[in-house]
Amino acid sequence: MKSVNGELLVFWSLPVVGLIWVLAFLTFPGFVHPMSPTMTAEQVAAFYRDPGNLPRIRGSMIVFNWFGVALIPFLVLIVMQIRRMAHRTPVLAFCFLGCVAGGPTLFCMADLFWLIAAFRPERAPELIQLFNDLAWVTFTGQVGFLVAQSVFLALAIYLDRQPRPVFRPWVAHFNLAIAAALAPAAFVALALDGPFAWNGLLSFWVKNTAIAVWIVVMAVVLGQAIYRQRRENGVPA
Amino acid sequence: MAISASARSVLTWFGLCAITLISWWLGTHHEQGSFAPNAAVTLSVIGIAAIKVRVIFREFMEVRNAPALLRHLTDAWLGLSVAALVAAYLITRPLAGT
Amino acid sequence: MNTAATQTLAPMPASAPARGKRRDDPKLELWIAWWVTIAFYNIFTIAFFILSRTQPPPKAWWHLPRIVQWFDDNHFGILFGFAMMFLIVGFSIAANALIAQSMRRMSVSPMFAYSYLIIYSLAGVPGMLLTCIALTVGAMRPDRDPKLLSLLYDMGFLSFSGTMGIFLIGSLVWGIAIVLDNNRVLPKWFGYMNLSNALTEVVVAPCVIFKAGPLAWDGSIAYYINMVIFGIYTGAFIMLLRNMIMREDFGSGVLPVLEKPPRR
Amino acid sequence: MTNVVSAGLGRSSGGLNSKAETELRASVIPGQPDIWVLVLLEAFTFSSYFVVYMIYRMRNPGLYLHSQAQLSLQLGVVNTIVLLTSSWSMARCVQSARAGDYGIALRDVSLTILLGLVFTVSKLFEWVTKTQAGLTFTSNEFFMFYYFLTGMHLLHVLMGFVFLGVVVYQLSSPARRSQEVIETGATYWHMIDFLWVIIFALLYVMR
Repeated sequence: MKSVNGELLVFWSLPVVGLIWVLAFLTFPGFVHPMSPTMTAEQVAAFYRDPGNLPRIRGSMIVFNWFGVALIPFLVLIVMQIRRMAHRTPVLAFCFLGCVAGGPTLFCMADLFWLIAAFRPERAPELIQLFNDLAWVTFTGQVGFLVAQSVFLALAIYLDRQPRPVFRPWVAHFNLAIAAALAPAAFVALALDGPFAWNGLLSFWVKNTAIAVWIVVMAVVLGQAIYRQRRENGVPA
Repeated sequence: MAISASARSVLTWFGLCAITLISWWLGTHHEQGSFAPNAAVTLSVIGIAAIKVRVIFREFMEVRNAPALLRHLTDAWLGLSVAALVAAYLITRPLAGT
Repeated sequence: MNTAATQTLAPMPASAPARGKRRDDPKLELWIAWWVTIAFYNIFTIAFFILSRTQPPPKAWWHLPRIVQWFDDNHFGILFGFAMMFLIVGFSIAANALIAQSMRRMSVSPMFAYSYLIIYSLAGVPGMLLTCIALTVGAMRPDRDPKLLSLLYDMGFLSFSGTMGIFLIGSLVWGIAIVLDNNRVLPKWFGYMNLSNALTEVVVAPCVIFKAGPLAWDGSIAYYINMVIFGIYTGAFIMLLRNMIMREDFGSGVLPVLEKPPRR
Repeated sequence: MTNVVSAGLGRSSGGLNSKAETELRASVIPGQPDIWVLVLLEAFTFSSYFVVYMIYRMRNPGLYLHSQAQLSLQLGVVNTIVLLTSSWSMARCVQSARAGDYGIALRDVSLTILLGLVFTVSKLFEWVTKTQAGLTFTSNEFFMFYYFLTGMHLLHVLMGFVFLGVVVYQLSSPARRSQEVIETGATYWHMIDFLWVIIFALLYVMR
């Protein structure tokens, strides 16, 4: 039997990491009132030149760079549970495992674009706007790996053919709903205002809320699955 | 069956080297200097290369004993390649206006 | 689903509860991965070849006005086509997972499967997403300074070859596993063909140097000849994986040869 | 496709040694038939490079002729003879292994490796002298093709050392000695030889 030592440590680090994510999110001045894509190059440059904004941009993005990757151990805990499901091959676990690095890596790229834009605010406004655009399109539009991993997880749960499945079927339905909620954000560049724009209802509020809800709900069901696994294996919980 | 496999490979090797020296001679000894356009040299050089390639296929790679499919595939590749090279040479040559 | 194909399989253990036949097909997870692969490549083709017109690629030697015009001509196609790629990029993993599964079925160390999966898991980022992001950012503001548009244009098309090492090493890993395998999961000739595919990634490298001619990113050698080999390779592995799933017996020995379907 | 290859070209195992069996070898392919898929695919790929070279060349023959004068035809001839000889010793290696003379076969394949190394070193030497003379990958179109074609070919030579290494590994222990693997390596090495013959003709000799 594979050892499960250390899984609880990783699992219980999640609330702490989650708190850090929320604080960093609120610190970045571009998130609290999401920046509009219709801002002119001069307005974007002024945002980065504002002495009140600059330390908050840098600080929040440094913290995100440090802790964004902390999502990966949490996702790998889910892979461990997929491996316990009643599948004939590891192919769905491989599908999910292949996706886990995608989201944090792309977020890391957006994070760097913001930091580059903030590095020399005296640069020509067009160049600052270019990096600001790159950052927002990467941050908002890159939902592909998150969508795919939710769908792969849902499929894995549906195909978990045993009397007492690892995750109950509603978790699969929930994952498909989250995938649907994330999907519109991919179309972020099609409009500079309205619900699809990067400060719009679908691309900003729905998408980011969906990610937060997914993490919270998955943490709860994952915790239940881990504790159940330990009870069944006779490991002191 | 007059010669052994070993003697046959020596003869093949010797023939290939000899014919290589002919292309060397073609590359250095002809009229109007060595580095002028010359269709006769080019076509002979491509022809010699084709012969060498076919000998390598048939002797060294033992295609002569292989099933018909492989014999035809190798010949088809060689024929197509030589035809395409010669065609590219002859068709585009007048455009160059040399 | 490929019902005609699945019916020709060797009989599976009939112990599974009868609750909807298709869901109990033990190969369903493999077929899902295969069909997701097919769907991904089709949408990829639509987005790159038809909507955004980034394949075959526009010229590397174009000057600023022509580049601006190109962004203008393809404004909606780029934005919509690449939005679709943003949405589905993660599904490209299905092919890699299935290929990793093929190596787990071989008589080689699991290291081959895991190396391949990790090498390819982020292949979509340098090889495709950077292209899509750069060209999307270019297309979303047509009034941007032409010099910056040209920068994004170069960034987009050079990034498209950014997977050189991933495909080079990845193909070698898979090819070596196939050649060493004793379970006959995939034919040896396909193992050797991986070498050809690996070499296409060497051929593409000069596109970071030449702005025109056969080795530029739109060149006859670096793009068109490479694309033919890549097309043959991709077509071959999709059909071979399908064949592999049909032969799968969930054992660990030699993978059985496919029985010919009975004629009726 | 599997079926086409194995039915059309097929033979499954090697290791035929006795004379009677040698007679039975009529109409078979040495080594794994599968290697021929690679050989033919690479052959077609290189042919398409050659045709592209020819078309570009004929747009500007003067430049190509002038650049060709900077190459050493003698070195090209020596390279060709070296590779032809390496192919010959590889063919002898297959014959010796087939006859069961594994010691001689090992000597033959070692000669092939040695000649392959000579070819590699002379190619690197040629590149270094050309680069030092200011003739680089980006100097002009001819030298672009020159470095590209010789570079792609040298890459195949380097991969050939892997195949030859496997042959040495097979020959060096009585426990292995798969005739099939030895012949497969030989087929790959001969491919290097015939590709070079065409590259030599097109880069060094044609006018």
